Amino acid sequence: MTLLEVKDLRIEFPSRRGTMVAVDKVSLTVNPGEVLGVVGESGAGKSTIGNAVVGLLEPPGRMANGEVYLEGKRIDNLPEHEMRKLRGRRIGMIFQDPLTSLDPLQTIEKQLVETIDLHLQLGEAGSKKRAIDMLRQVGIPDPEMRVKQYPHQFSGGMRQRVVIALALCAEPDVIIADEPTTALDVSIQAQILELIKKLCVEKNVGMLIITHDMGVIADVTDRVAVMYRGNMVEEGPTAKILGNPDHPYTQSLISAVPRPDKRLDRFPLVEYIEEAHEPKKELDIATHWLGQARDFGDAHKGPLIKIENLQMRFLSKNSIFPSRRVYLDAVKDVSLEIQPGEIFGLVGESGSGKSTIARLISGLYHPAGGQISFAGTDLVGIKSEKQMDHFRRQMQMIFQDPFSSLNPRMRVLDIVAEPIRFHGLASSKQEGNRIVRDLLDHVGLGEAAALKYPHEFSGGQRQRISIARALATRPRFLICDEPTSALDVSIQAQILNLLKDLQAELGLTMLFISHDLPVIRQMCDRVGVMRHGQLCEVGETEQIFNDPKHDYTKHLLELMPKFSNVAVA
Amino acid sequence: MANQDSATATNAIYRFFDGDLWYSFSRSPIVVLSALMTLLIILSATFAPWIAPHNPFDLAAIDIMDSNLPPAWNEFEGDIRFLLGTDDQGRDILSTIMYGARISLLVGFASVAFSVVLGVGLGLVSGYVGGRTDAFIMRIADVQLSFPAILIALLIDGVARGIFPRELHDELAVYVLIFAIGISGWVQYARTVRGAAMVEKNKEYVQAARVIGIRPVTILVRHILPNVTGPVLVIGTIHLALAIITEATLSFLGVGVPPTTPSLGTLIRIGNDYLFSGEWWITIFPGLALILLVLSVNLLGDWLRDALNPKLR
Amino acid sequence: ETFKFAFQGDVTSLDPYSLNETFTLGFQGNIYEGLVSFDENLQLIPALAESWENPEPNKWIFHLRKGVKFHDGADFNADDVIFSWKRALSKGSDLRGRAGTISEMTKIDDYTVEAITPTPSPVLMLDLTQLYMMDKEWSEKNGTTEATSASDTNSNNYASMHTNGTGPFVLAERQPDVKTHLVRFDGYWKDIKSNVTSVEFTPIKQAATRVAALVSGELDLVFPVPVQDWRRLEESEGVKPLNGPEARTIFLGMDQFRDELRYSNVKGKNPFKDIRVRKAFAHAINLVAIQKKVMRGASTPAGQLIAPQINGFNAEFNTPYAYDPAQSKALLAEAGYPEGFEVGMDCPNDRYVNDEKICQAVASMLAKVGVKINLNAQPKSKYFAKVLATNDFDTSFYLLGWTPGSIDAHNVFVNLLHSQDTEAQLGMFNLGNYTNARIDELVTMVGGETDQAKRQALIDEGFKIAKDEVGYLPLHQQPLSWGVRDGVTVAQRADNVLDLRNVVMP
Amino acid sequence: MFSFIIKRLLQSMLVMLTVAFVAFSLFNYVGDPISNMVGQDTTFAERDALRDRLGLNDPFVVQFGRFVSKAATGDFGISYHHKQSVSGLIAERMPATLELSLVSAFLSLILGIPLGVYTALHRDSLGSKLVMTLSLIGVSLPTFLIGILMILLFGVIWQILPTFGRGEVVTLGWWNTGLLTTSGLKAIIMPAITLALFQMTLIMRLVRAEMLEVLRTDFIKFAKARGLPTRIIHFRHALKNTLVPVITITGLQIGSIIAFAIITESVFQWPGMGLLFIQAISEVDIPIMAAYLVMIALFFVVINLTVDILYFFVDPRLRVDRESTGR
Ligand SMILES: Nc1ncnc2c1ncn2[C@@H]1O[C@H](COP(=O)(O)OP(=O)(O)OP(=O)(O)O)[C@@H](O)[C@H]1O
Ligand SMILES: Nc1ncnc2c1ncn2[C@@H]1O[C@H](COP(=O)(O)OP(=O)(O)OP(=O)(O)O)[C@@H](O)[C@H]1O
Ligand SMILES: [Mg+2]
Ligand SMILES: [Mg+2]
Repeated sequence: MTLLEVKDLRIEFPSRRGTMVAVDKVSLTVNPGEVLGVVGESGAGKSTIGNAVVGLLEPPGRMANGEVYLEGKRIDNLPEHEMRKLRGRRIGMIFQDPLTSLDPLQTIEKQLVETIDLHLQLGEAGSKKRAIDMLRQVGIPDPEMRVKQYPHQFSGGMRQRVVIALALCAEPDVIIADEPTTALDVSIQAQILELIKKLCVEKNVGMLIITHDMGVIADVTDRVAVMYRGNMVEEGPTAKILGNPDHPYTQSLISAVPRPDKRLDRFPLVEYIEEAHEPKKELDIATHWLGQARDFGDAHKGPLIKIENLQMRFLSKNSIFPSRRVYLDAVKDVSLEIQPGEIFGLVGESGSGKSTIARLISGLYHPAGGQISFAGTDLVGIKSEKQMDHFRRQMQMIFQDPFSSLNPRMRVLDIVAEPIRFHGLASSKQEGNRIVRDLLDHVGLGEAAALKYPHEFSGGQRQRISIARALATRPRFLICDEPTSALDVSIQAQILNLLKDLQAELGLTMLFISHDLPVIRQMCDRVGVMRHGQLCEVGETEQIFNDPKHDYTKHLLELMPKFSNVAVA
Repeated sequence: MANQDSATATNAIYRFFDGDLWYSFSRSPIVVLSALMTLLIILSATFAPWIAPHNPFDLAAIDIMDSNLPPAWNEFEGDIRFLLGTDDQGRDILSTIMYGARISLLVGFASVAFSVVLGVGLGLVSGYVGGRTDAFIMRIADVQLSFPAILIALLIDGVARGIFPRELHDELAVYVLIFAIGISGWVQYARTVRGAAMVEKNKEYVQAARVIGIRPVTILVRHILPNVTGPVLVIGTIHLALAIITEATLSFLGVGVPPTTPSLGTLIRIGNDYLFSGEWWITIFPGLALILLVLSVNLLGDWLRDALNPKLR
Repeated sequence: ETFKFAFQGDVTSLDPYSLNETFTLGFQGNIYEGLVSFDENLQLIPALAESWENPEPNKWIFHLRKGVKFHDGADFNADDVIFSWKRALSKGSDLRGRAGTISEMTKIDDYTVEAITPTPSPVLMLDLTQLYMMDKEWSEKNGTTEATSASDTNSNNYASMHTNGTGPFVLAERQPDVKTHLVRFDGYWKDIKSNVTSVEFTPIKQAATRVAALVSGELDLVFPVPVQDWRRLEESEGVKPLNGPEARTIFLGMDQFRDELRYSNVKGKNPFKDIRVRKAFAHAINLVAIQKKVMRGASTPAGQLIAPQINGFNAEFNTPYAYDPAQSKALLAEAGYPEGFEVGMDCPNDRYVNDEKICQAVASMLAKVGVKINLNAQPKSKYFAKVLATNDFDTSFYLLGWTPGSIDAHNVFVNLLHSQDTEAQLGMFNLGNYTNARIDELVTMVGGETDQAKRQALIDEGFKIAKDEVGYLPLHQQPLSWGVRDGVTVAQRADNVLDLRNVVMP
Repeated sequence: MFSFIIKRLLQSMLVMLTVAFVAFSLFNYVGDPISNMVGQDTTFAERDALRDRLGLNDPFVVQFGRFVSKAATGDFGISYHHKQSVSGLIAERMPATLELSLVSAFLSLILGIPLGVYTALHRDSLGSKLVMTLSLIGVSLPTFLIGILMILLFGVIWQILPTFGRGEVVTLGWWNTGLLTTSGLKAIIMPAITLALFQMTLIMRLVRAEMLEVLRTDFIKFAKARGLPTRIIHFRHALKNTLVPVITITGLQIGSIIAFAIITESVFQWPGMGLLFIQAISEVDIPIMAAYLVMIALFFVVINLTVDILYFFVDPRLRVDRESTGR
């Protein structure tokens, strides 16, 4: 008997300007012990399907058609209190946005214990034990200490693991995992995938996994469904879909996967374009707005960014007496240089301090020690906002979490236009708005996106809004914290190519943080590998990939999911 | 040029009526009703001199012999000239409500606006900047809190009387009231907004704005402010009633409008003296007017709060 | 029998010399007693002095009652009288004015004292009614030989919270502003008709609450009751209003000394200096309308500054000025104000019965003859701060009420009719400084004349002048307004004093 | 945390000094105490002598200095009106007011919070619309009117509750309480409800507004996905996330009811500090007003300190970790 079955699903988001059909005519089945992968275009409706199955569609979304069955029993029309009994216990759900899925005011322990105790009735002590155990299973170091902390004290990847632990802790029969490993480094990712596989085999759990990572698909799934614009275009055994896809969209998708084994000039683009859609116009940077007025008023020679002995620590246990306070050293003694026009890659363990370095450079955190200089000027010493402004304009950041970095009360138009207006980069309001629409178009959102609010977008779409906003200042230096983790490979290719073009034509400098090693290989000139707050290895990209020195680097490269193997096979 | 201006103007009007706010407004009958009610009260107050049946503020026109008449439908003493009856000085209740609402609305709205602007401003700065600035502003708030509106009004009135020439006192009375009520209310907003701003400033969208280089002031106004409007609207709309009533109390203490030009609140206060003696209409009708006003403003506030939040639409 | 009553405020202090105020002294009168006192009709009766004589105009001899005991059991004697008189003259005392009528006091024997007055004093006995006798030994023992005062910084004065009088009631418990509990004194020297054994007094500030407490049966007597609530009390089961004229006259005064009014649009001259304007005002005010509508028929329209209960009253002058707006307009036109003028008016709003409402009614009446009043109604503390000498009599037109504390017209002459004289402290409540040289002369004459007939003639002459010149605009005597439970008999004295000796419970 | 509190306490000294200072400058405007302290017959010379003895003719600085130096030793002088020590008077009145305000604060919280949650959860139900509307009627009528109407109804017409005062009071050490006697409990009902009405409406509306926002957040959705019972979701997760503004306002409101329950206290003749204070204003009793305001300042300082500390307990993101804050 099938474990989970979705029949002829149609989901609509009605609004006064018309009804948007997010999902149409989708049918899926998941059998016990089986992993079904869902891939597809960003915004195709993958998350929406997951939400619909557990009955938690965001209003005003509604199921216009279709049925959902769990072990043959129809569940989509169950009343709320019946449905509630299924959630968590029978169907475990991991939402796409781990950073906002945790209650900010409760410790991790509380949230785990209440779930475990509710479903498994283990009692206070038993639940606590299991909570710690779960955290260890998802690879959180030092879980006894960490369990007492609050979500904001965790790094992006760690929060994602907590969410996974929460979804798995009550031993559900079906797990729906929406991009569960986007923020994880390959070694943790491998560990999680291992855990999932084990659950499927040992406990006969069925799993629906939504991901953009073809490596993950190749690694864990039995069958794959491919989605495009709300429809399911193809479904079949993993080997068949990856090796010999029928649908042209799938074919182009597969061919766009970045290669881990060799560096190419540009990312291969997806050729499949629906007939109704106009062909993407190529962007000529030299004449485009993005390419104009790039005069930053200094003729600095030498490294653009120079970091020396950078240190950052967080208070993890407060006390009246300074001597009894416990600190967590997030960044320990890091030094690095980034040359103008260079793309510097930063990879490493989740929670190793990558985002913290990004925030330190952008001035969001004040370092506990060390120096950061930008074009020869020491940023740490700058006290006045005015002086800082000068550098801020030249420096931009794409945040790791696309969900919380957009002001929920502003329209996309205003979000993206803000830097343009603020820095006076457009001569008139009209022109500003035109530029915004153009930018939105280039990140693949279409001009219509301008009038919507962030919550109306899918994860990948929000990430693209963030990218458009970062580009809107025409920065000289761009910090990208997992810029494409939520994007499907075709959009990813399009955006990364745009960034590469900007680098090539205008000498855009970048700090590129990612867990996706193939992307790092394609994008970066040099790479730094981080672990436990320290930089353990720095070198030319090709040298790192071909001849890693440090053990940890070797370990990472080994664990890199090998999609190409399958594809080639 | 002018042409273009009018074009953008019509454009703006078009955009407003096409906008989400108008859409959600026009779809809720209750909200439309309360908007109409508020409008009706504001209009009848504004145009009172033209539409009220009597002029109760003209001392020569009122006659003490007409005092305490019950509403017109009372078969024994009702007088058709005075639809809702008269008060203890012979003023027509209906007209006094309309005239009195002018003062009450002015004082109510202006003083709430004043404390909202001051409180929200200081609260935002305090919560966002933190440290010494926060400590300083909040300690001023502590000082402020220790003085009830009554004392502040007495102080301000006294100072105003000291500074301004005698002739201006009567004209200034209303402004003194607005200032006094406004200044004694700001702390509530300041402290609430500060709390919210402290939470909000750590969110990533604010950090994103900081990275863009947006000035703190702009961040406060454009990013944090819209996200803390919820509690402000709640307190603000409720404070409207409070301000109108406080005005009545203060007028009694001799600061504010003279008794010959009673406001809505003052009329209720006057009528309060006559509750035992059976002249209920002096209190009940202005009371109802006040309830209606407060009710509709609060319903509007509720709606606006939800409408301003894109997620709740 | 327990008798429960409420008044709008509390006894300020239990120290009998700390405040010369009607209610405070009236309440203390149930615990303490003077040498003489008033009966229920305000007639002078002997109290701690059995009898007295006046051998010379300046000399009085008092024969004290024997066998009178203080509440602590001590005997009352001549030493206590002299001690009390001295204490009333001490620094913190507010009764120095009354005690000061006597310049010297000597003990003749244990039960006889002699008092010397600086001038012949027709009002001495009246002043003595509320100069209560304290026990010398008790006061010395408790260190309260001087009157309680707020400027006394060392600590609480014992006498403000404890009592030891000779009166029919003994203090049992006191919580200022909350409750004061009295019980009957067994050793009281006189038979009184009251059957009350225990008294609970509560101050209740809000009129509505006070009335509600009476109607709900929680209290036996409350005062004052708002005049408009009389009907309610009449209609309610088991309670009734009790009313009568008070000895207080409410009147309007006008600034007649400044060359230009402070609050007016008339510049360069003072319209109130013109008798035609004052007359016009007098004829514009409809006293009957105020009586009927504002006071609900409870007041008595007045034509002069003293009430019938006051020594020196002459009904002849008590006819109000006629209400005649036409004449009023004519007079204004004649005086050069055909269009009227504007003037600011000061009015208390928590001092007299319906004070603010009266002012509003007056303003509206004056508006009908063209005079625009800018009304400034304030609580008494601000009002008095503004209009009294401390602030340079800062008013142009005002409402004031006056009860002569001694129940004698002389008091009115001194305070209201004499022209302002800061040196001699005369006319200090003549806020508008109405001045007439003859009246100034009369004031001294009335003060020294002991022949009642001659004295009355002098008083009459003074009031006639004031009336003819329209020095003041008297409005009415305000009513006494009490509410009692059915079956409770009390005597409502015209000075608004509740004497518990006269209370009989059913 | 400790040093934070110490710092705040030091700051509060300044606050109280400022309050005293402002209070002193204010007294010139509230009226003249003398005319309330003497009978009408008192001559002007005597009035002036009294003013002199009270030090009211001294320059402002001298008066202020005298007040501060005495206050530092706990001596707030003698009330002009009551002729008793001010500190004693205030201490005597404190229990009545504290009991009244705590009972009404309790009432408003116990009603306001669940009603706020209810109206947020059932946004469009008839019941919640009714609650929302009725509660507004409570705030749009002046307190004095509500008080009188209640007295009329429960005291005069039905005669089930006392119309004034505190009823029977039991003394426990230096505290006197009305909460232990039947008459005391009956007496507190009406004033407490009158006072609580406004607070309740405010709290209810605040909770509702914040709840509506929180209920749409992702972590609530995730909590639902974990199958948590509605009660836990609403009260443990959602409600707690609404608390920051609610705590703020509740703190301020409790402060102001303690301090200025003036109107309720005078309508019900509740022998508390509000009554004392309003009387002090009308009698221009400067020593009481000065001491009182300084004490109120202390109250607010303490309340606001508590609120700020509560913030830290409620929201871990607000905890002081200076090390990690940005510029
Ligand atoms: N609350 C909403 N209101 C309106 N439209 C919405 C809402 N939520 C999602 N959508 C739309 O529904 C479509 C499908 O969204 P969904 O989140 O399912 O995409 P997805 O396949 O998960 O994409 P991604 O890989 O980027 O996460 C998107 O085009 C999005 O714009
Ligand atoms: N505000 C904070 N308070 C306390 N600890 C924090 C805070 N922010 C981050 N940390 C800790 O600092 C360490 C580094 O976090 P950081 O976010 O830089 O990791 P990361 O390398 O970006 O990881 P990921 O790839 O998972 O996003 C983590 O252990 C995290 O728990
Ligand atoms: Mg998605
Ligand atoms: Mg990170």
